[in-house]
Amino acid sequence: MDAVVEPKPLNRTQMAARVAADIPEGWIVNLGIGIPTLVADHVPEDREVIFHSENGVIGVGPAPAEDARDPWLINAGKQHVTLRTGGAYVHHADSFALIRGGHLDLCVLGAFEVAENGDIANWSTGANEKAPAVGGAMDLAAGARRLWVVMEHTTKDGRPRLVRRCSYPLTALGAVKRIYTNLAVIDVEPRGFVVREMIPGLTLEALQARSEARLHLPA
Amino acid sequence: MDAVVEPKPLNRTQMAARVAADIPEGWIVNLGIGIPTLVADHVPEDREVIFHSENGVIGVGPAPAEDARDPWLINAGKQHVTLRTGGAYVHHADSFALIRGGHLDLCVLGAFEVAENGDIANWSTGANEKAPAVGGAMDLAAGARRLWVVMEHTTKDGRPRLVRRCSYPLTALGAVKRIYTNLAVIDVEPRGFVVREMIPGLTLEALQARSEARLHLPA
Amino acid sequence: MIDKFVRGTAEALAGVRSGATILIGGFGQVGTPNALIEALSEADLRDLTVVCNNAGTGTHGLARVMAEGRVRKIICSFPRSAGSVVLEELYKEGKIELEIVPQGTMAERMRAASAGLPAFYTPTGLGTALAEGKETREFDGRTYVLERALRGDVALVEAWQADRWGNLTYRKAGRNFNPVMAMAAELTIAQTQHVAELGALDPEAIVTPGVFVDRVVHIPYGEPDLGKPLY
Amino acid sequence: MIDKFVRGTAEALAGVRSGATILIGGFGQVGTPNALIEALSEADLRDLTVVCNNAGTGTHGLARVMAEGRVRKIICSFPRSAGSVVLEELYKEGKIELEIVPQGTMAERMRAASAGLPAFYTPTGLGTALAEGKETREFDGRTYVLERALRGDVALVEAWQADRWGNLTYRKAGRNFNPVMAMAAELTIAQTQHVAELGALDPEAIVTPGVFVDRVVHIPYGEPDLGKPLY
Repeated sequence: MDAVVEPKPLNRTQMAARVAADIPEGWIVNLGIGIPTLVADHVPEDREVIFHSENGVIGVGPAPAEDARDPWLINAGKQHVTLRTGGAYVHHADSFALIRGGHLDLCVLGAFEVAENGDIANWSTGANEKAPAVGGAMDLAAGARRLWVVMEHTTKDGRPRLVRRCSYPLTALGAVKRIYTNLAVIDVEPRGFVVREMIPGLTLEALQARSEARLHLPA
Repeated sequence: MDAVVEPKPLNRTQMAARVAADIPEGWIVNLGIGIPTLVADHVPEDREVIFHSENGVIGVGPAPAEDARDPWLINAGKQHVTLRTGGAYVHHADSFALIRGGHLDLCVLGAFEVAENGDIANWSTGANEKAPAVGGAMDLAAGARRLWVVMEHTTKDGRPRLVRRCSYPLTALGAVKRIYTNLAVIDVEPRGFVVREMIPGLTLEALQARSEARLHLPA
Repeated sequence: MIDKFVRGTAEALAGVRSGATILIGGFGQVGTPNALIEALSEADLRDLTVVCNNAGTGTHGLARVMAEGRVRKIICSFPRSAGSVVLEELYKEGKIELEIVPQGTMAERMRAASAGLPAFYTPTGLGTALAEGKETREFDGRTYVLERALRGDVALVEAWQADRWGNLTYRKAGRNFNPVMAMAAELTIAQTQHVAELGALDPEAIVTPGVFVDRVVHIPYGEPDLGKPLY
Repeated sequence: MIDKFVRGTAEALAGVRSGATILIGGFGQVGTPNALIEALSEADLRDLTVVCNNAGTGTHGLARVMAEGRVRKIICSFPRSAGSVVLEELYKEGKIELEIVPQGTMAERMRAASAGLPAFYTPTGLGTALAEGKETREFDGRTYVLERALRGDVALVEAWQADRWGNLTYRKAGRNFNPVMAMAAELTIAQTQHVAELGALDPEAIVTPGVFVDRVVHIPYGEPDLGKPLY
């Protein structure tokens, strides 16, 4: 008889590692701020994945040692990075041509909400007290061949982020292809959210209870 | 009493030299095929004019000695050229961004006809027996800050090239600012053709007789 | 002899007028023409429209230009950051106009201007608040947003090397918006770390040909001050 | 390990299908991927649409591809030249479709495709036969022509150096359409004169980053054969 184990949600590192496991060699990948940025640390060095940063860095490498920082080399999150052997620099118009022109195999972003039709909201809470800021989020979401989202399954106060329709201002329409949460991996298909994978011990019912939109099982 | 001299039309070299005299240092200039190409030879070396060629050569220098040709370095007329110290290479989209974006101070083209409203016809005779070919003529005519035309004042059989309306297929509308012919220098102004200069011995009446559109004198 | 070098930032900015649209290069303090921006904050100018990816931090640079009351409108993609207090204050008080543009659309609008194209269609922003009121149109079954070219009266850029013709190279991520802006303004002014003899820059590796540059000022100011992450 | 090198031109063209749109780089024999074009003429393909500035001369290269009956349509700016007999014959006999595009519009249509922009407005061609039937529109008092993006299924380009990631440099006027086309196709195939170790190319001087290139074949064929002036 199996012991009943309390399902243990993934932490940020584990979520990043889970995403990394699905990225094959040779892909051109842009990673957003936050958990997405951690994904690069979990791609083994001998698996050549080319990371792109909006500010024109193609072939972003790992963070440098503190005493080896090059002040001229940062990523879109303004963090010090390195350039991998084989990397190159382009200007902003070419960098976004890369994004918009279908040259990006994958973009991984964080999000406030993803709707079952693939809509994503990740740039604004809609609150007006501060100047809004979008950066490259809309270009990435509309332009990448595949958009994956990595986020906690619910907000800190337990509200679901997998929703029927986004309540926050939209970043792009129908763009998300897959979601990695601390609880599950969910594809976004024409019929809606399809659960591909759950953490051990979690039931579909328990996952559904933490999601607003209906969850499907693979056909 | 002055001797009556028969007016002596400029030859191709003299026409090119006349155009060159009006090009100040620092201008970015594109020269079309034919007489326009000869213009560069008449700009003194110490007057730094930057010649641009559609195929992405910025800072075209004089033709090389026959034994010093670089097969990788040609101009838009497919002639061997050199690169002047300070020159640079760009790709075709940037090369035409330069043309269209208002970065070209001057383009000098040949033409079949120029109309008094500045229309130019220089790419097609309208005859259909051969595949038509336009090259960069339309981009240059529409894009350059100034378009000057250099051409014989009349066709070989004496038909005027300064016309009321072009009869050949158009290259661009209202684009020509000045015309250098073997007989005169003519500005294109809102009121039409304005004669700035004539070869010695030529009368306005004689020039008018060789032109279809009305010629004006400067105000 | 073409010589685009001027002797200082004041001479570099000569003739810039109130009401002008100023494109300012740089991304997160890297490739930012700091000396030209400081000079801008000291010039007697008003009602500027500034196009810049970020909107300044602390009380120096672009933040100072705004604090001096010289800016009527900011066009940018990411104004908000840890130290963007000046912008936040002015915005809250309604003293500055803010046009938020997706970063790629911002780059492309300037690229269109540089190429003489008045408008283009893009997928970015469709169905979002940033495309509200904008024309849309379907091509081959997908809907796109019409965006207009964004041309500057002036561009301020930061180069790594420059020669007297105004040929420019950049350093690593310092390239960013600089080559795009250099091509998209009536008057392009470059601040350069290093001066190169004419002919010393590899013609294959010049990123911004001098034909796009009007003035160059030599400011060997050293490394960019990254401060805190700003994004 | 990413290694985009293939062993020969046949392997380079594997999977190219009849009916495909093929972008071919080069301008006046310089920067022309001759070996790939020869392979194209020998491949069992039909109904190709070829986009290339010129339309071949003599009986080799693109002229041979056309002579073999593989091309349904040519999109180019300057098909006519001293030796363009194959094209002239096919055109006269109505056996090939010819779309003449102003050279800059041709470059820009591919650049738009490379950047994911479906259409743009341009001043070029307004009021001419080449804009007949095209939509026009006024912006700020000037009228422009609407032009559509031109995307290739395949691009054939010629590089000077390439590494295993597909990073490319070009040589002098050999650059021309190549970087634009490399970015504008689903499948980009480069023929390179020289092979560089990964990391040997200066990251500041790479013109086409490898992310835009799918396959590379090493063809140290020597200098371009200019022949007669072709324009």
